[in-house]
Amino acid sequence: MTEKTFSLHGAGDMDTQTLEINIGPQHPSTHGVFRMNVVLDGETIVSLKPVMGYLHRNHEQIAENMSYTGSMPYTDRLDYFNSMSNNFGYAMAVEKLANIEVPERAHYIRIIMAELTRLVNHVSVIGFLLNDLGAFFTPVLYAFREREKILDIFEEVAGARMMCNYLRFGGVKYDLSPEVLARIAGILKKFPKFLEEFETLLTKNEILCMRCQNVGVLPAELAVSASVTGPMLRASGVNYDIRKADNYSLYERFKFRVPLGQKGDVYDRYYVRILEMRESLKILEQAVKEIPAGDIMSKKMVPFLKSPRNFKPPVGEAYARVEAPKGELGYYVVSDGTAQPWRYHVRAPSFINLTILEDLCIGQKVADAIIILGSVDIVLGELDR
Amino acid sequence: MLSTADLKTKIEAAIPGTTLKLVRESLLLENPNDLLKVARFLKESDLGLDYLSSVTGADYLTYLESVYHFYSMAQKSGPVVLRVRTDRQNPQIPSLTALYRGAEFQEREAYDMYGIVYEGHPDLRRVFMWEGFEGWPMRKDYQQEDSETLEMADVAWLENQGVKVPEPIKAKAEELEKQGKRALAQKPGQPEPQ
Amino acid sequence: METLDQIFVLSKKGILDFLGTFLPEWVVTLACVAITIKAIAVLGPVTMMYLTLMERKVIGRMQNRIGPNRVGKWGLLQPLADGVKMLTKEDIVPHGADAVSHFLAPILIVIPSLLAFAVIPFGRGMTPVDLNVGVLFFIAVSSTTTIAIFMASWGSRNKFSVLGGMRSAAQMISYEVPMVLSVVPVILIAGSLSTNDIVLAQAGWGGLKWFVFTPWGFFAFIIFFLCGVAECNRSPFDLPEGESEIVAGFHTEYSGMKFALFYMAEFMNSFTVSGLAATLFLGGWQGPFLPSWLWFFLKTYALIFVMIWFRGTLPRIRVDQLMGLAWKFLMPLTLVNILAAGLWYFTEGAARWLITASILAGSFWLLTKLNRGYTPEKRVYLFAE
Amino acid sequence: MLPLTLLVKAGLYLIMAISLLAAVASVSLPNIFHAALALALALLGIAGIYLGLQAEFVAVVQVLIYVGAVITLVIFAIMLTNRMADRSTPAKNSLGAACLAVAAGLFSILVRFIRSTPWPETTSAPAPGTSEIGQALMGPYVFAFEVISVILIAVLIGAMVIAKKDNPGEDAP
Amino acid sequence: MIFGTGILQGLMVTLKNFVTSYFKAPDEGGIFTVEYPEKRLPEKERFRNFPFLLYDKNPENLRCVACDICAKECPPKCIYIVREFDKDGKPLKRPAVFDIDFTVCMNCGICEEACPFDAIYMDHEFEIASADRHAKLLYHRDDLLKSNEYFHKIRPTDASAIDARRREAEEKKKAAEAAALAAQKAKEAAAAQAKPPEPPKPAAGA
Repeated sequence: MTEKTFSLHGAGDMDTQTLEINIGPQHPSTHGVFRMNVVLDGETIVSLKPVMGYLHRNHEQIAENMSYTGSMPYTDRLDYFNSMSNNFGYAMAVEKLANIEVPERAHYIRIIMAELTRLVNHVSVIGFLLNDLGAFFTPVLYAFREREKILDIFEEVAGARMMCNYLRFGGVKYDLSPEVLARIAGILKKFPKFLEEFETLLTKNEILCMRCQNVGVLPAELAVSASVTGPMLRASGVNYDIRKADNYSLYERFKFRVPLGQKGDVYDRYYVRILEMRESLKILEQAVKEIPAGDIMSKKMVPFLKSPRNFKPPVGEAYARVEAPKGELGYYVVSDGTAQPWRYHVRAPSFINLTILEDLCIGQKVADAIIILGSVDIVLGELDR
Repeated sequence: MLSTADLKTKIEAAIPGTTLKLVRESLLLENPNDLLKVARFLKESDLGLDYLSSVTGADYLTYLESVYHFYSMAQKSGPVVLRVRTDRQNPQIPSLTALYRGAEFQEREAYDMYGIVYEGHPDLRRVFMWEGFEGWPMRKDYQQEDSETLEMADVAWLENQGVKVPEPIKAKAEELEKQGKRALAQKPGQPEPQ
Repeated sequence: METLDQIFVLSKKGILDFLGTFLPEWVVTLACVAITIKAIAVLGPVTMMYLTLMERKVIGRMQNRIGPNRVGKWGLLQPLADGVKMLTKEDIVPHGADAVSHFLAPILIVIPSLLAFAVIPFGRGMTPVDLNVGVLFFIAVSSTTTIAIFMASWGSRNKFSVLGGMRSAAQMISYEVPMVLSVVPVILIAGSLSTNDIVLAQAGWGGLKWFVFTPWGFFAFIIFFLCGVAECNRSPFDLPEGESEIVAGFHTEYSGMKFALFYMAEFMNSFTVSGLAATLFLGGWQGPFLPSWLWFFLKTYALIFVMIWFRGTLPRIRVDQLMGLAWKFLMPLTLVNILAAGLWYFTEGAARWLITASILAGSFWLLTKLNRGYTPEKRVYLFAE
Repeated sequence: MLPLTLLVKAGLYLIMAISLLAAVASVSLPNIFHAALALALALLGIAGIYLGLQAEFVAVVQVLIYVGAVITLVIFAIMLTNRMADRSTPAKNSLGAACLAVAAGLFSILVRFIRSTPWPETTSAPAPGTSEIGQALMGPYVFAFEVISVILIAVLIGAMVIAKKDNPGEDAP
Repeated sequence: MIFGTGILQGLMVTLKNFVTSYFKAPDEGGIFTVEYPEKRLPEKERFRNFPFLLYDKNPENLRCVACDICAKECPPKCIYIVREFDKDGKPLKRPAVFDIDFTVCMNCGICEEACPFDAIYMDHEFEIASADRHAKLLYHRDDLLKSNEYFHKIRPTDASAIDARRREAEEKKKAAEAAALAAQKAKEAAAAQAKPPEPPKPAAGA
């Protein structure tokens, strides 16, 4: 800011001190241990430096000393909100590496599970965004009421609510029994009614609109050049959804649309997530209706279920990516023929979407920085790896 | 989508003097210095690779490598994989942050984990490890410090914090100091490092 | 019915007569004052305790959960448990804190909220102190809390509390002006500042001729209630202690009984503001059948339910929007309201309703048009295939 | 009833003593924040004195105006330019003796005036209530009332002009 | 749209939930929380918590043969097995020491998958909190042992499927042994006819 002093015959500019505060690791709304070193002038933010690494477990080093299946449970702990899509990405990377064929029913089950996690993630993100805005826990608890039903399905299918460890290279561990499919269909029938109630509570709420509109605007070119992906990118109007771009697994069989915002502010990111939930419901209905019978594990990989250590993919490298609810989740696996990967790298959407956090927050108020961070939707397990 | 072979010829035609090598359907750039030129060409040419999905460091014992995955959001076209190699002593690779803002954090992570210095990076600092951390954790020859046995530096630090360090531990620290060895943790299954 | 209505007044007179038999005259008058003070000293903290329970139960039910029900039958002993916990909690004073103001702040914040009880008419003939400047006394007393909040935020030597202190000062000052001005029409029509006379002025139609049923009364009630919510730092305006932004604002560094005092002050403030709002606009203890004090408590607890309801639903407003709302929206609306009340005073019959209603509706519409920035924008979302 | 009036008088003297002490403290306290608080206490003491004389309206207005607004703005100023409040500014300055002399002189003049003016012994009519004050403001003193309001508007606008930052683009709150 | 209506609609939603929470079923807006210690949600069969060792009938003949596959496969390496040797040093097919450190185990279920002898399965028991972090949560062989009936109780379908498979394998093995025995006798009978005076070969190893 140009320091032009406005002197009323010597009164001089009223210079107030800038205040440097740490919205630090222990802070009610940083979604985990994440610090922002913020310099304030009054209430407006002058500079904001994110500080990360508090939850760094060196997941990639662990994977390099582990068998391929051994690091599958560790991928659950990357973005602990949607463990199924983390497994999905890792399984696809190793299947591409060892070119393993996955039977159709397994593809359908994987897509059903991935879309269910998308519902869980988007609902919780909106709940927590409202929590940062100050609504005292009510939206979060409405969101968690729906999340509980879906987590019960995961528990019934995979054995654990959040740490599912359900996918294996070449298919899935257990099959979906007809009752489970019926229960999923039941949830899909009730979800739209819940979304209506959620929207009447929030979308036209004047305070939410006041707080979220034109705050943290992300222009489209900056989004593309900062390799931002996921709902945050689509809220800025860039039409890029990896389910449509790569057509991985069997996504081209399902008819669904990709919602795009226009302004790319916090309100658009909030509303694009609600529209995406509606599209996921469409995919789920089609998938649950058309799921074919058949086995759930490719013949080649069944023996390796019993002894994961002697699964040795051929030498080579593979990079597979999945449209995780937070953005593009990519796995880069290099194998040197032994039972342990030579190099294992996770392209974490939360980590890369944060690059432009400072650009979004400069000039905004402290309260806006918190909700911008909430709308970017980061999870520290994936960010720090 | 062009196959990697004719992509190689296309780039070499467009930018004279760069030599590319085909490595398992990815392009290895011989000389790291003209990475910026190639990347600019990839971005502005009709290929339209405007989206740098991921930058990954890797350690292949004799050299360090930085792997770039380019995609095109406009044409929704598949990955173009570019690799650049540097030696392990002082790894130098030009930074792509000027062209692709998204590379900023990923290059910092590669620097933090492998020690690859990216020239031209706005603020190349460690992103996960704390400032005072020495060594590059993801390198294959990285030896982890054993947290149980204290070294002389730790004993000294504890003392001036007013902590009374028990005798046996201090003796072990001095003995380690005399032998000039670092207290290293054994990797599971590996013999005691000499 | 009469005795039930006057049960408290008669019991007090009974005690005084009994004391009068063997005590000198001047001691009896002192005793009379002492009894009233004791009544308030018991009423204040007990309402605070059971308001905390009511809030947790009501918000719990709004979020489809039960709320505290472990301590006592329906959680009735929960406030006692909280009280004991607060007393036994260690009282930490930060190292660099300014001992004097850190210690005095909680005391100075409770005194005004207790003083405010003196002016509120709990029932027919049950106004503790019938000052003829009652309403003005209430406003003067509630304006002194700003200094206590300054002392709290300045004394605890913590950046977040300084921010909280600044915000609360700005909020208190800008919400006091519309609050005072929204009371002016009531005084203008009732003709006196004393709270008891105001309640008597609403005595028509068998105790149902409340001011809120007049157009200017309705607008004044809404504005007074909103400013009251802002004065006690409650939900949509709880910026001074915005948990998600500045940790806990000015009472970040307080723990144990000092924190409980802040908590008590907030709840007693909300009781007195609701009480005064009920007195000024909902006809205080006027009401057809039930005894007068029961009417007063019903109306006050209804208004407190609305405050809790706000807390359960609405997100928080940002600082500059808070200021904008006060100065650019509520302030002009109150001025127009005074004009409308004046016209109401001098006109008769249908013309009276027509003129005032049209002026107020017109000004409301005009003000929303002027404050274009705060009204929600229409948003269009594209769907890509 | 004698003890009651005695009690009230004792209370009044106590309030006067406290406000006097607070006034002295507000001048001599090193920490400027404490000085402001002492000033608030002194003004509250004056409101107490008004109450003692049954002038409720004036007491309440005193609390509302001075303690509610003036002291808050003084503290606001201290908070904003917080460099001042950090260092406890040295209360002592070299002109101690001269100030004492001037103060003593003023005090003696005041005492002489107090003693010479014929105070009415007992005030027959009770202190004027709110309605009388209202009538007076709108009746004979309406001109003074209007002039004051014009001055206040001028002061308000002046303050905003000075406080406005140099970037007119941003709509300052 | 008048300025305040969005907020009013939101308030109506919470009020509706406040009212319905008194008389509606958990699904349509009633109380969906369960008061845990007294009332509990029905347990899902495939729910997996910490592993346990299986034994048939009495704790002596447990199925684990100390083959150490699960210890190698376990990602966080929380299983420690030492084989048992009888008096004269011959290794037995039984673990003398079988420790699982519950503070390290992340109940991922890979040991259950990898075990070729159906000896280790994931339990449903999750109320095992204890004050002492180190000793108490390091479970030794005897604390881990649970009977097959318990396994049937917590995971009926899996348990019966596994038992069926084991019984089949049992019959197949017995049939195979019977066949081998028969083949053995037939070969001896044939050999006996061909060279009657030759003494019978020593019996093949068991």
